[in-house]
Amino acid sequence: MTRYILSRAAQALLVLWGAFTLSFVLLQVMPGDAVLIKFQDPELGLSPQQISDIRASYGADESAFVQYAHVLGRTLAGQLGYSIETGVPVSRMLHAAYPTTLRLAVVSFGGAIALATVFATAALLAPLRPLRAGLRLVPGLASGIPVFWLEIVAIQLVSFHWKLVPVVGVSGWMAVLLPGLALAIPISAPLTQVFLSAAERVMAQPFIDVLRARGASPLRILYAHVLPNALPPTLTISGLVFGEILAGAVVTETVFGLDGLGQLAQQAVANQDVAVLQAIILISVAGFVVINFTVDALHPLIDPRIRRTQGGGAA
Amino acid sequence: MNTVLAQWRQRHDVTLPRLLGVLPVLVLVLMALCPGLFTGLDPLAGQTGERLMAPSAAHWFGTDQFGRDVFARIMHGSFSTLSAAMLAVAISLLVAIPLGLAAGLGGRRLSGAILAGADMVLAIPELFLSLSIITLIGPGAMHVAFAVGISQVAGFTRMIRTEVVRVRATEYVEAAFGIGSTFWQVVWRHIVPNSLAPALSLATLRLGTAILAISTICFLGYGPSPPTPEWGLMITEGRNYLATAWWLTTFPGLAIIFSAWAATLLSRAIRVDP
Amino acid sequence: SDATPGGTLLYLEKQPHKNLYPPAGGFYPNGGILAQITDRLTWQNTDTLAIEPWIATGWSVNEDSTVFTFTLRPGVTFSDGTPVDAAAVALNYDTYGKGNRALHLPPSEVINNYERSEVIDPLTVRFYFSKPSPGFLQGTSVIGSGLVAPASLRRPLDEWGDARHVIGSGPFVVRDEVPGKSVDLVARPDYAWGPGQLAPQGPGLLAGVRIIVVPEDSIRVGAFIAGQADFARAIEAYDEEQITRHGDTIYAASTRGVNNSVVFRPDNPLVADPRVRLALLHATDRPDILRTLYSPHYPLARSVIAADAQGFVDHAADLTYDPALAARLLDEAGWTLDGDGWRRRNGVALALAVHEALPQPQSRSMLVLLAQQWRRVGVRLTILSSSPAMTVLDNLNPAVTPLFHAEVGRADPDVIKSAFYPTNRNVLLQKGGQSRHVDHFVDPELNGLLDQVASDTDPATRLADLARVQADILAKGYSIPIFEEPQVYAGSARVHDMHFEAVGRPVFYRTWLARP
Amino acid sequence: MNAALPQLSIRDLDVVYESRGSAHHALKGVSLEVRAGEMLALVGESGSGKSTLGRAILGLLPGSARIQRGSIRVDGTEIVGLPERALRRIRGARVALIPQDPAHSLDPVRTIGAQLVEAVHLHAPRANTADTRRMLVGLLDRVGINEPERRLHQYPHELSGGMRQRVLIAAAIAQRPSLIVADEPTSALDVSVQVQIMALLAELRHELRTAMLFITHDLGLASEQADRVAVLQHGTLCETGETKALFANPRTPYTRRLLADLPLFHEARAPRRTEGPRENAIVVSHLTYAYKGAGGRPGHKAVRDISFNVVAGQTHGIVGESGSGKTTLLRCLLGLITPDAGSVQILGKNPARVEGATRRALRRAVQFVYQNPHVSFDPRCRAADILAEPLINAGLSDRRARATRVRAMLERVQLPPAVLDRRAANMSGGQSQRLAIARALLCDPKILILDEVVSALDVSVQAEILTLLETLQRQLDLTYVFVSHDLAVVRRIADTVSIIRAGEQVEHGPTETVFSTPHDDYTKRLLAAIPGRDLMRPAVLA
Ligand SMILES: Nc1ncnc2c1ncn2[C@@H]1O[C@H](COP(=O)(O)OP(=O)(O)OP(=O)(O)O)[C@@H](O)[C@H]1O
Ligand SMILES: Nc1ncnc2c1ncn2[C@@H]1O[C@H](COP(=O)(O)OP(=O)(O)OP(=O)(O)O)[C@@H](O)[C@H]1O
Ligand SMILES: [Mg+2]
Ligand SMILES: [Mg+2]
Repeated sequence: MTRYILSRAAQALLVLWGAFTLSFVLLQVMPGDAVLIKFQDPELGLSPQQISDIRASYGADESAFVQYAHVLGRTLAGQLGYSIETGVPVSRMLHAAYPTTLRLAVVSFGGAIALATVFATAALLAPLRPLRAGLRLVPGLASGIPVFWLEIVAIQLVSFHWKLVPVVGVSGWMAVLLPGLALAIPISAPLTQVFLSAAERVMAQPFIDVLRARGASPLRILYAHVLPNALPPTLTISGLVFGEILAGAVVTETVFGLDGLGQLAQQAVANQDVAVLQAIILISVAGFVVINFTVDALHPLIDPRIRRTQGGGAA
Repeated sequence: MNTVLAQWRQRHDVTLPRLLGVLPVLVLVLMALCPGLFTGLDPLAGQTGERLMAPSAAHWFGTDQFGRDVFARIMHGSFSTLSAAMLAVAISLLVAIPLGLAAGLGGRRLSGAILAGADMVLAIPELFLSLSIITLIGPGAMHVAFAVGISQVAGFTRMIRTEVVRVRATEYVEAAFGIGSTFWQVVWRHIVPNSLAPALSLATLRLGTAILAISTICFLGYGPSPPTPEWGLMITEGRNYLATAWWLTTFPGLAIIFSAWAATLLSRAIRVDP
Repeated sequence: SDATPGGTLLYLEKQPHKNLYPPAGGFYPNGGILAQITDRLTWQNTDTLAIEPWIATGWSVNEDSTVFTFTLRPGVTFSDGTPVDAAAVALNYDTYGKGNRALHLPPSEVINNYERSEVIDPLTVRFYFSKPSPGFLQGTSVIGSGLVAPASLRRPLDEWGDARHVIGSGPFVVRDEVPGKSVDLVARPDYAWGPGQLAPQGPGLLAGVRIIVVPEDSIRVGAFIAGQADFARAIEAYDEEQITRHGDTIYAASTRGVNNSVVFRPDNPLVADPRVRLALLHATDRPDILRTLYSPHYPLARSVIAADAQGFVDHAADLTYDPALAARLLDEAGWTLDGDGWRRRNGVALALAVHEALPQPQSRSMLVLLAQQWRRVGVRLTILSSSPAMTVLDNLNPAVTPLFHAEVGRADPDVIKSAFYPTNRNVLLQKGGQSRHVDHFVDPELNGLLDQVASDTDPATRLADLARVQADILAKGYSIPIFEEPQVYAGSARVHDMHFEAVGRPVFYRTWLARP
Repeated sequence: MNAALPQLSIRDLDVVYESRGSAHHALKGVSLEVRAGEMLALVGESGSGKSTLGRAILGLLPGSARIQRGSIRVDGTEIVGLPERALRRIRGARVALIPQDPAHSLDPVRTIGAQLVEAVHLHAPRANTADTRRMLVGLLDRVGINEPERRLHQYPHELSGGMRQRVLIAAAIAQRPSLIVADEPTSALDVSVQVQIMALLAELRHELRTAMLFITHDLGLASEQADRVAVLQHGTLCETGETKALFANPRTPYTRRLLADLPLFHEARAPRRTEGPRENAIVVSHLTYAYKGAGGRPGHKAVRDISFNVVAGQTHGIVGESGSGKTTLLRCLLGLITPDAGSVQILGKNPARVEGATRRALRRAVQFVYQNPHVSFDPRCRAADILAEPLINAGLSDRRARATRVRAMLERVQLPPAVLDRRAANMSGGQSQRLAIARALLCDPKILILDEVVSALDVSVQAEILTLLETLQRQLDLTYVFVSHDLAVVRRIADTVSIIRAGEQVEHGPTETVFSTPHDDYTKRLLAAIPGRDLMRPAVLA
């Protein structure tokens, strides 16, 4: 078991390192660098000599390899460097930004689960076959809704027209309520789809018939038997959902003007603020790795069949 | 004649729901290829006297701040969006098919290396990746398609490998070896067709994802340059007028939803169950 | 109604501030904060444009404008308690005049030919210049000359991104900031040295100002109209009607500088010929642009600089819409119409590109309209739109962007030099500026004139120089001025006594909020 | 409970499946009765409507099915037309189901205890859980499960197939239903387990006086267990009667055919003409193979030290229960896996050692036919493509020549040419098994390896395929390795036999010797467990 955990951890580190290097390479081949871009801004009115002095002082004119070694070393030491654009330590920016994104993620994920549950129940138990078939098309439709569009419309209606929730000058959970719920709709779509198809496979199994033959009601079969059986495949897309939430955060925070990691990422891309972008990529990769790790660890708790194979015992 | 048709239908398992599933996509393709069939108005030239007019018989979807017809812009915009989405999926398939086949058919090392690479890329959210690529190669419709395509490669590679491995373990592949086929004969006759068929139908599903990703990137401002009609871009430009001219954002949004949904229907219609 | 003190004003800004090093204050979000937290030596009267006392109670200038002596107001302190004395002021100007290499601090664009400072006594400071610097006195009044505590001046440029590091002597103090998102300002209770035009001299009336960044126009305006904020910057023309309809106020503050214009980069061979540039100028239907996109707050440009700027000369007659003339000029220059309606010379199409300028109001729409108009004379204009980083890089390359959408605000004749001089903003991209992509283009004649504007000591001669610069630029077709750019703000009905400094930055010092 | 009154009484039942305009009449005018304590065996070919009837009784017909007319009374209550809510009160309480496949009939993620408690509480919602569990311990003990307390905490996958079926039986009898529908309750189990389960059912039936509808396709089993037998053909009940009488004197031609095709254990292989001594086609000596465990560690030894020879032109039978290693052994013969120890010689060559063209030639000479032919065909391919492939591999590039050979082969395996245009998925089990044999034969093999090729087929089809195999062997001088768990079939077709248990060969030799004088206990047990072992062909057929 420890060997398993160690090998998984090594794998996770490899993925982290790979993503880090990949992002470094990607950002390195970009034309110009953030230092150049920032100080070439005519508003600052610097001379070329001044700019090259500044670049040298940032180490931006070193060879890519030296820079890579430097950045890697610094990151390993736990320092994320300074944002070139704002001059603020990246760690401070992340510290300021993560609560919003975390809250957004919680609201949207929670909302998505609730939506998916209600919806899947309806789609599986609705009285008429055409109705069920029709309901089953809805997640596909929902996954095609562009988040940004949905949110623009939601702001206009909910906040400006009906004046239900303010979108500026609010903080904490209130600030992420509307964006989180809007984001929940497209996030719930893949969850519902995967859950529904898993549930369908479970419902085709003989034991469901046996349960019905014992007089169990459809609702009871769904919650006591189909749900736990269909959960593992649904869990496996958690990593994907996490990615969707992050991507959704970029769009959502841009649309709502929230000060989260997504907004930070979008601005870092726009300004080629390498240190910030790399920190965010590292965080998201770490999140992805941790989530997949957790899901793997959770699987045996939900599905007893996996327990013994993982325990390393005889088959 | 009738029986020939019936035979063809039976052979290809063509049913009414399947045909209906293809219909929306046909409409879209028609829109993209001959927007003139749907509208006679110029998507680029505005009538200064007809600015920001609400939907009416003359302008079904209203007009924008330059007096351009929104319906015409949506019709003409379909080409940009659809061609970019198809290009994106084509690019990802083009790269992913050889990689996926190599990972599925190759030895432990090769397949391990490809999979590890794919995992690293997969760990980075797709949007981050495509945004980074866009910054690298610069904005523009085809560049967005390229960026979205490349950022989907890892996912496709994994998917194709899974299919290849599944097909490789089937009894019919074993049977094909049993009747004396060589490795490449088996690969070509059985593994490639049987693993790519479901992969392709999943690829159609990804067409919808690509449409969304592309319009998101265009919305964030990295798409084709104005005044090109592009749906995501139209939403960006129209949102400033949201309070006064709702039609500028509503209709392009619906167009995106419709095409993503059409892609879903198409993939359902041509689905090959593994 | 009487002014009621207290209350926090909620101010919606379009962009986050980048760096609060005062010389970088030209960027509106930076200036919007600096205008509240820093004082300057002098104040420029917003009606007369005359220079009035502020931290300096008086000053004298020698004959050839190379020596300036200022007498300081006693008892002024920075918010960290250190006095605003001659030594502190000297340190400020040494830094702004010469820059500080070690700390990456660049010199200010409004201070030319600065040599050194001299502390005469604790309340008297003198500045020496190597060449005549007539613009310096006005330069002491601009946002870029805000006085900050020596403690702040010891920080490297990077750290100026954090508003909390900037210690000024202004009526407000930074209490907190969330990077890229919001800045909280609180009034300084012991403040007593406001500029004369804004008397009385006590502390600010507001308890504080909360600046929230809302980049998205629709949300900023929507939230403002929905009553979620008191004040908002960067209101576009199409929203003005909505706002006034709700009983709120539109403030259009003039920026008095170089007009909102489309300028050429003659280094690019496509626009190297003055005939081509002039043709495009006459192919531009500016009134149509204003009618279609803007409001009466946006006056039609009649020269390179605004009508209320110093030294303005009316060139309206040179800025006519005349497509026939445009066509003729293009024909003469060898760009003939092809069968497909586009102009070509030796098989090369006259296809130009310009980047959308994010800070300019409706830049994209304006350029789209411009493209529509130029299309009628057979010229193709592509509007580029991309990340800020890419935009900066592209705009430094005349081969990529033969055109540039520009505007510079400052209420002094020097502003024209700021815009056009190679080592300043260099909007035409002459050789000798920052760009490494410029091959050959340089206009010594124009540069000479600009130098004179910046160094002529006699105000009358300066204005005459300025007139020659305007004529020169327009005659060579370097620029197509479109409109005089205002800074447009929306204020709710609660907001009273709003002031704006000479180039349209809000000053909340005397502002108060009516009780709801 | 009145013994005189039938527990189940069906009158004129018509069930139709409707799909996309077409209707399939699955049951036509079926009438039958089952009395308390009685077992009625419902027999018939696959697709004859047995399960449909069972489901109708439970009110569990799928949405596409419609009861056109007729009545089903359970314990006097009319089922037809009863609302779902009322049906739910009857299901499990008065009619219980024992399903076919114990492996998939229990929820894999919940404990046995939880599932049994649920089964009880569905009909007694206020029952106390602790009491219920105590009751369940007794019940599990009653159905023959050892350590019942511990079992309650276990998950289904921790139990063997037979134990799972016992749990399902316990769940079925927990409410003391008046009728049990058992749909092929033992067909997924090994014969030795089958005997125990059937014995348990018989006991319970007598003890609880429950009526039982026993659905089976195994006439042998029916003949041993049932009080009465009902024969279903294409949805019509063609014959019902007391078991003994019916088997001794079948009245309808259909029943007669069923009985004629039934492989009977005591009928030995017809003596064959021998042509003097021949060489060995297959020599297996001390063969051992272990599947790799997790992380490459040596895992489970699926085959241990097995040796036997097969003489060319003869059939070697391999008999063993599920999981005993039969398929593994065959995979070694085919060279698909390399044995860990011991050796295999096929036609004088070691299949694991040859490479390239020789290997392909050997592969063609040794053909494999799968238990489930459907999955051995590329789902995209039509029969024509499937049959062309071996010919193309052999270098026969002329289309016309290929077509001729394919047609000839179809005739040989008695398939109509019309099938050429169809995919395997659209063929019946018998047809696709013929197709698989045809494909194998097109490789001109010397040896056919047949893995349970008839076990999924109805008796009649089974008989046809066996006859076909015998004919082909004679005509083409083939050597067979024939794997089956059905001793009667093996006895009919094999010259020599190996009995395998848990990877070890417990006995081998000439079929007749092994079956008439078994030495090993396990062989004896297997032989004793054969259902319908004593069934004789009725006089009318002889
Ligand atoms: N859901 C269904 N929809 C349509 N037809 C069905 C359905 N279920 C069964 N049938 C058809 O009804 C007939 C009877 O099926 P049933 O399952 O009752 O047969 P069976 O005797 O139990 O066969 P087996 O021995 O293979 O289990 C078959 O022809 C089958 O194809
Ligand atoms: N690929 C595999 N990996 C690991 N173990 C396997 C594998 N295939 C089979 N086994 C195990 O090897 C043993 C023998 O399996 P095999 O398939 O040879 O049995 P069999 O006699 O053919 O059974 P059946 O009658 O069910 O087909 C079983 O315990 C099985 O679980
Ligand atoms: Mg059945
Ligand atoms: Mg087997």
